[in-house]
Amino acid sequence: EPVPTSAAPVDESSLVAALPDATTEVDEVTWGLVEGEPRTLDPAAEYSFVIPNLCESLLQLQPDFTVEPGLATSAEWVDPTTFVIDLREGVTFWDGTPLTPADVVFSMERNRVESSPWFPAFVLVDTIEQTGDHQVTVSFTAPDSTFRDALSSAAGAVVNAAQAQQAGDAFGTASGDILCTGPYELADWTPGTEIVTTANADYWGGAPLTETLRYVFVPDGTTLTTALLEGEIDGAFNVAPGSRSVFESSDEGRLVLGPSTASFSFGPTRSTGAGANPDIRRALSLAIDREQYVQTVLSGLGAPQKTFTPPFAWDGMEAADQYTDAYAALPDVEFDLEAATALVEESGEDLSVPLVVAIPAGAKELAQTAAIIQAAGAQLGLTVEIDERQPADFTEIFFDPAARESIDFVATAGYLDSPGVLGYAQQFLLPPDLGGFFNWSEYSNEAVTGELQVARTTLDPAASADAFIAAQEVFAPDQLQVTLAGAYHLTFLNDGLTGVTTSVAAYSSPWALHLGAE
Amino acid sequence: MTAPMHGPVIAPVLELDRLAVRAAIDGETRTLVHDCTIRVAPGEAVGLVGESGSGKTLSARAVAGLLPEGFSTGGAIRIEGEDLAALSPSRLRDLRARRIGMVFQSPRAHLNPLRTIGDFMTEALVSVAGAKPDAAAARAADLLAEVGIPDPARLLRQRPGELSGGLLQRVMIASTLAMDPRILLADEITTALDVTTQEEVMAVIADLRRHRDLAMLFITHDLALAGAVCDRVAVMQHGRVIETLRASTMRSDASEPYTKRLMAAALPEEERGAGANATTGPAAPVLAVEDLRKVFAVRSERGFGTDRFTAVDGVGFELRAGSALGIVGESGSGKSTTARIVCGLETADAGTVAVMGDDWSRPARGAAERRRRARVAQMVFQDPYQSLDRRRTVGQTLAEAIGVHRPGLRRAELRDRVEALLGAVRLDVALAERRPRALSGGQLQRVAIARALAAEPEILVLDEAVSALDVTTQVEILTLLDGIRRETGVALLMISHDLETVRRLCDRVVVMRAGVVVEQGAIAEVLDRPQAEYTRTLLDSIPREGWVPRRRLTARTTPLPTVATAATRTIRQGDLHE
Amino acid sequence: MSVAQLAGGRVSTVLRRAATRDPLVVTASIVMLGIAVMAVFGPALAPYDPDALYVGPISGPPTLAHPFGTDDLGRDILSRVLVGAGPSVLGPIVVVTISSVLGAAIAIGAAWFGGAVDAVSSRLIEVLFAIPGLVLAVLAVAMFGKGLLAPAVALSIAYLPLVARLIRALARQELAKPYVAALRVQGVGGGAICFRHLVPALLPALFAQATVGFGYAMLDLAAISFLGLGAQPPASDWGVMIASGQPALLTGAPEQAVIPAAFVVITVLAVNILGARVTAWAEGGDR
Amino acid sequence: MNPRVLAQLARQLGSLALTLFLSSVVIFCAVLLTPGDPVSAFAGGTRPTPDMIAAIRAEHHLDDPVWLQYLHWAGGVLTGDLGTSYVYRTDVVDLIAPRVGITVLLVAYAVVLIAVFGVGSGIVAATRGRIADRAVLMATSIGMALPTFVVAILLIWIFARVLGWFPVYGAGEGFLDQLYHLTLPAISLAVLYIAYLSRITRGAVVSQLHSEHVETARVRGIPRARIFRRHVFLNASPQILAVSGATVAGLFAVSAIAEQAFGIGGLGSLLTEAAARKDVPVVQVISLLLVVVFVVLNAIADVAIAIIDPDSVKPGRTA
Ligand SMILES: Nc1ncnc2c1ncn2[C@@H]1O[C@H](COP(=O)(O)OP(=O)(O)OP(=O)(O)O)[C@@H](O)[C@H]1O
Ligand SMILES: Nc1ncnc2c1ncn2[C@@H]1O[C@H](COP(=O)(O)OP(=O)(O)OP(=O)(O)O)[C@@H](O)[C@H]1O
Ligand SMILES: [Mg+2]
Ligand SMILES: [Mg+2]
Repeated sequence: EPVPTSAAPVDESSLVAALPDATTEVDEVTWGLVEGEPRTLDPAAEYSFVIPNLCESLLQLQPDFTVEPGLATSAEWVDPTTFVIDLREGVTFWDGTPLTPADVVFSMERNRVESSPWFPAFVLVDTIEQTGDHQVTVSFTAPDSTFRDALSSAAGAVVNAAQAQQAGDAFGTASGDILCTGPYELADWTPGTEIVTTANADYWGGAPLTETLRYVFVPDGTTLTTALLEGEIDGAFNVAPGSRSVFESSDEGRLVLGPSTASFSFGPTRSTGAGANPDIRRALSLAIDREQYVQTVLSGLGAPQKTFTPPFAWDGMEAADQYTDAYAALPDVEFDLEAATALVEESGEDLSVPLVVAIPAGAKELAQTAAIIQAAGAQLGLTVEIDERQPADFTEIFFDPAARESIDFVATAGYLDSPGVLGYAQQFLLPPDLGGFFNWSEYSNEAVTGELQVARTTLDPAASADAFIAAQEVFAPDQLQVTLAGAYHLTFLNDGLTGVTTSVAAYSSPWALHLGAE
Repeated sequence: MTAPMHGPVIAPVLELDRLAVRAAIDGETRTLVHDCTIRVAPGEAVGLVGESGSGKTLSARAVAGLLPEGFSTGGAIRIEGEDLAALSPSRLRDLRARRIGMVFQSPRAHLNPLRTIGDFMTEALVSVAGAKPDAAAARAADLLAEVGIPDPARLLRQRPGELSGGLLQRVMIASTLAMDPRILLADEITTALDVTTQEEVMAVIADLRRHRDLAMLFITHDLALAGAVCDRVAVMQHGRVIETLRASTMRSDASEPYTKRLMAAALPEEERGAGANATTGPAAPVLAVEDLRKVFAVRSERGFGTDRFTAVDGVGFELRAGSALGIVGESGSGKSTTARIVCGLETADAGTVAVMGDDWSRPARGAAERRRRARVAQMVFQDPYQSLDRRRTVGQTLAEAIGVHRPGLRRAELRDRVEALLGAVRLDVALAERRPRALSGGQLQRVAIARALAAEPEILVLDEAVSALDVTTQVEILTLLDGIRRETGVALLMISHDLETVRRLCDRVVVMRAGVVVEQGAIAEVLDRPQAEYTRTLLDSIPREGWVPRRRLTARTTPLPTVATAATRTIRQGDLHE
Repeated sequence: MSVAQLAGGRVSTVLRRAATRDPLVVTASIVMLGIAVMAVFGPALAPYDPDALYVGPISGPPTLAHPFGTDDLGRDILSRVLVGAGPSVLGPIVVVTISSVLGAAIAIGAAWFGGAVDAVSSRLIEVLFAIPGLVLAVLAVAMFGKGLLAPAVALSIAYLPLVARLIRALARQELAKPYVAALRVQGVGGGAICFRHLVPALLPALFAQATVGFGYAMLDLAAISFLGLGAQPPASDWGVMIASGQPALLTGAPEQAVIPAAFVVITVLAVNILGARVTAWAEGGDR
Repeated sequence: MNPRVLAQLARQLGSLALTLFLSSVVIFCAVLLTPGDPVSAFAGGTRPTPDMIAAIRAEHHLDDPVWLQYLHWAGGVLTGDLGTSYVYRTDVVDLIAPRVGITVLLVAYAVVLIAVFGVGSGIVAATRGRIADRAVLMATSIGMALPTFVVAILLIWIFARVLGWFPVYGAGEGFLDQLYHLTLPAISLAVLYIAYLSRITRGAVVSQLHSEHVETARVRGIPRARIFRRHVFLNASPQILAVSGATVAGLFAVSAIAEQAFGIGGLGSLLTEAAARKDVPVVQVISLLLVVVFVVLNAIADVAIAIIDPDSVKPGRTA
């Protein structure tokens, strides 16, 4: 049955990674955070769109996902296990104290604990030492091809050591303070209401044109939409794709589509049950029409994606062409109900046991995704139940095995915050002790493990890419994540404003550095 | 009263000329008052009597403009010759405000509980007559003094909730005087009061009429009272005034059969206690009460904590088999409490209740014991409607009462027994199918008595069992009870505040006041040769032929102020014009 | 009008009389009947599978094929509303049943035994009364997770004091009436007084309170679903439908939220109208 | 002051303290019964190491016996230490304090609307004849069936899509701007209660209009307006006051919905958010706060009633 498509198709080449730099100052810009109020601004604890404007990383991620110098003027491998970082001179924290190698060492050490979300980037690190007035040297137990690019994410963010130690547990929270070097400084945080940041006049890269950048928390997508349409809020990322039509017809501002690494997918949560069976996953994948999915869930603001590693992740990398070719060689995602039904029959699974898909409460796109999975399952004779969990309970899925026991799949929207192809592969495919933190189905393939290890420890981009591609050929058909679609990075911005990073790089780079009036 | 003061040709203060009152209820119009013709001359008091529901209240309310929504009147109402129907609304309101004073049965409900007496007294003076607040307050105090209230200044600051019913009724009366009305409409103003207070209030009214030349339309159930305080008495039945009689000679003048029946019921001819003959032969006491005491915890006047209130204190009496004992006394004297202790509805704090040798001082424990006692003592309550479960038919109620004592009865036997009981209280068997709502007060009380008889008890406790009924029905029930006593030999414990009732039925009487027995003995002894001062007061307060209400409690010491009555003022104005 | 009259084949006359006498109540009864039919036969009446995607266009407007339009996943809103009637009505019924039964039991116990039992249960009720229903429901969700059950149980507890207060007062009033004393004096046992006389006397008021409670429970449960704490998608519960249809208000497809909201409002309205009548009847019966 | 009123005040205070104590126990226990480990909530978003777990347990007295935990908590609340948010890791006071103002303003605004339109329409229904009565009855029937969130989304729809007279997002800055911003939320909050209070007012006024003391005033020729003010409305006010305590307290709870719908960072939205994030200390404190509001408002209403009508606390039979 043909489904009328309401949303116009998007030409991928028209995606905008950044708006032209602003030329005129503005007093104040109000930015909406649909993710809600951050729990903390500590870059080592959580990520939010507030942090990258406050606490810079050693390398600066560009809107097109290339990596440029940041706080470090250079950060290079001097030998296969030694990585030297030369710091920019004359950089000061907001309070005027100069940035020192000690601060960098301190900041990086903070990520070397297992509880840090950036721990995976540091697993191969042996020591981090100050080796000069403006130099820090990191030595490794093995070469790490992902490390340099990772430093452009919050993994490479630098905070003031003395202040952080002094603040202790309260560091980064509304009652504690934070001290960084970024283009904006934290002025005020009223919990529940707003975070106010002001332009850092002494920023090494030149002060931003926006005097005050105020963040407000609007966890409800519809509320955010109205606020943006009314002009009560000047801009926001990740606005609801479902509101595309009203955004596009707004005379208050414009919807900017940017390239992204974001994707919607679902994957198994335990080693038993039908979810752990690749045949079932393949069958579900075959039973979901991706074009229709993009239309329904993303209002056309995205595109089908063949595997969990999104193409934009390697767009700025040296071996980009190799990856692109390999991606092109992957089979297209198909919609084939007959094949799917056959797969389910072959799988030998007990179809009477319902499959449970967990989604976070309040996420409209994921609720729709779950309904689509459910409908697909129904067509295959699979009963799919939806388990919508409050944010706290949903987060637990990722850290507490007990929380995963009653579910088969978890549907998520994920993104990669810095260039690199290994992120998902390592986490989903390797044994847990090698970094496979989300390998809950206990996927284990010697060849894949071997190639991925090689890819990580080979500093030569081309060789590393070869290894990854070899592994990808093996693991892609197993659909450890059934990737449903890649989504564009959506930014809505008031008409008078410009200079914002509008690609997914906004998660890691000071995206408001050039923000101001047109 | 005296003849009109101002010449022979004077318009009546109030004239109801073939007054009809119609009500539009649920779309249909019913005529509730058909033909009420009453004339009240200046200074004259006319009593309005008649059975319940005959339209007395509606007639008075029609005059005051207080008919409910949807009611309309026919005929004419004239006040001092002015036909109310012809007046503009504002003129009408003014006329009513200035010429009529109305006093109701329940003064407590008719006073705003949230405002002080002072507010109430001065409100009309200030807002209608335009008096200055200070002057109004002074006048209010004067008026209160006039109705015999001892400390008017203090009373003005109090609220209705702090005052007794008698005081409130006097306040009501005083307040109506504020505008110098020509006529007082009094609707059963003493029904809720006990006899001594009733006498007080009537004495106040008599004084006022004397001093102010005030006319009065006096609605009451009590024929004796009407006869004693009014000049003429109008008798109403089924919405019609059927005859109007001179009060002094009404017994002989009555011509209508209904009036005669009413007189016979309400004005007993020196008839001695019906139970007097039962005093012969001392039978064994079925019930002996000794030194009974009951203390209630009540929330204290100050608002904090509780006070102890002794409701019954050292009460003792005996009830002999087959005899009838009356307990009389003013309201709150502890009569009901005593009865409730006897029936196990309340626990005595001290003293003993012995029934046929058993100790009943504590309420029965367990269902079996309760049933056993139920076969000995039964009770009939004041409000017949409230004492029946309104959801059950008469038959069901009686069947349940029978079933308690004879669980195994077959249905046919049960029906026979129900019919027998109905017969015993002289009710039609057909009534067994009805629910309480569909019965009259007298019928309901018969059902309650039948229910009590179901257990074939030795003792029947009657707590004000006839007070709520109208006089004719009262007599019927009392006669019925006397008959039952004779037939079944059940002993009656009869509680009442009405000495006449007790005199009709009982052979012995206990007089109570404030929880204490002041006097007891044979009916003839106590009622004809009272020893206690209190008993004497009680007896004197009962309206009867030739009775003149007297002030007993708060005799006025200062002379009454000379008041300008509407009449005298009219004359003075007349003088000026001349 | 009596049942006999109705049975006597004069149903139409009686109905016509009722309709002219009290058209509002008759309308409300018809609405309630309709809702009841939907609640029971909704799944059978639904023209489409309520969970089937793309039976129509995404966020399609009302058409002949889809009188209420289609939602953001191309599902038929009419079918979802029909199927949603069951769970939407079940929740309030659960709340009203639990709160009425428990509340009445506690209240009657308190009134019957008095003293310490009364003091303790009254205090308990006071405490429960002090915690707003919505808060209790949110607490319950925080404790036991989302879904209809936790909030329904929480609301039952939250409404319990309302029932208990009313019934306790009425039970005390009833117990103070002379007919109860008369029954005692007759030797009728406590159980018989309680179940043959007291409980029937309280039933009309309890029923009246239940209708009021039903309306409130419906609103509260829908609100909880709206907050994302109640019934979960894909349940076609009306509250969930309103919540998930809300974004479409902005994109010009108001029917997705407005239609289920209208059903909630109409149901509550009908229940309230009937409730008012039942209450009047219950109070009238006291006289 | 009347000693009875004082006594009422004292009784209120005693019962208030007891209710607060008991409900604090209930609230405390409710959250204890929550399945799942508070530690993981506290460490939410990160993988806690055993050391961290131990530290968290020690810091929050999680290993103490329950009653001791309660005492810690209650003691803290009494001394102004409301605990630490699991999620924000800041003092709960700092989370709550900045939000109280806006919620209070929102509720106050709604209360004004309710008082004006609820009481006003109730009086109109009771006094302005059958047609007015019917109309108000009709309106209030619908009002009583309109849940806050439905009103909210309808208002947003109408004002965001069609009219645009009032903002539909946020709380605004500065008093007037805040009032402007809170207009729609306050309306959505008030509608149901306006209907409810209108019913109560109508009932109370009608019963007073038909009361005997008003008849007395009428026979005495007191002007209508004066009768209404001094005898009808004054006497009806205790009945209206009696429900107002619970009504206003209810508004505080329901404000969660209005706040969520209109994107206002108040107490209610914090409560829902905290419940979703299992932020136990925050949920506890806000619940307790709402109970305090309820109990205090009810006590105030009772005392107000006692002042208007000292006889409502008449000495007499106890129990
Ligand atoms: N508001 C009313 N609506 C309908 N009928 C009424 C109303 N008020 C009185 N009646 C009826 O009008 C008739 C006369 O009533 P009214 O109150 O005048 O009697 P009454 O003589 O004062 O009786 P009682 O001695 O019991 O006071 C009665 O049948 C009564 O039922
Ligand atoms: N349960 C109770 N608690 C407190 N006080 C009570 C209680 N029952 C009765 N009283 C008080 O005890 C006193 C005696 O009451 P009781 O009912 O025995 O008087 P009574 O003589 O029957 O009066 P009435 O003629 O008015 O019926 C009254 O002042 C009454 O207020
Ligand atoms: Mg009368
Ligand atoms: Mg008595």
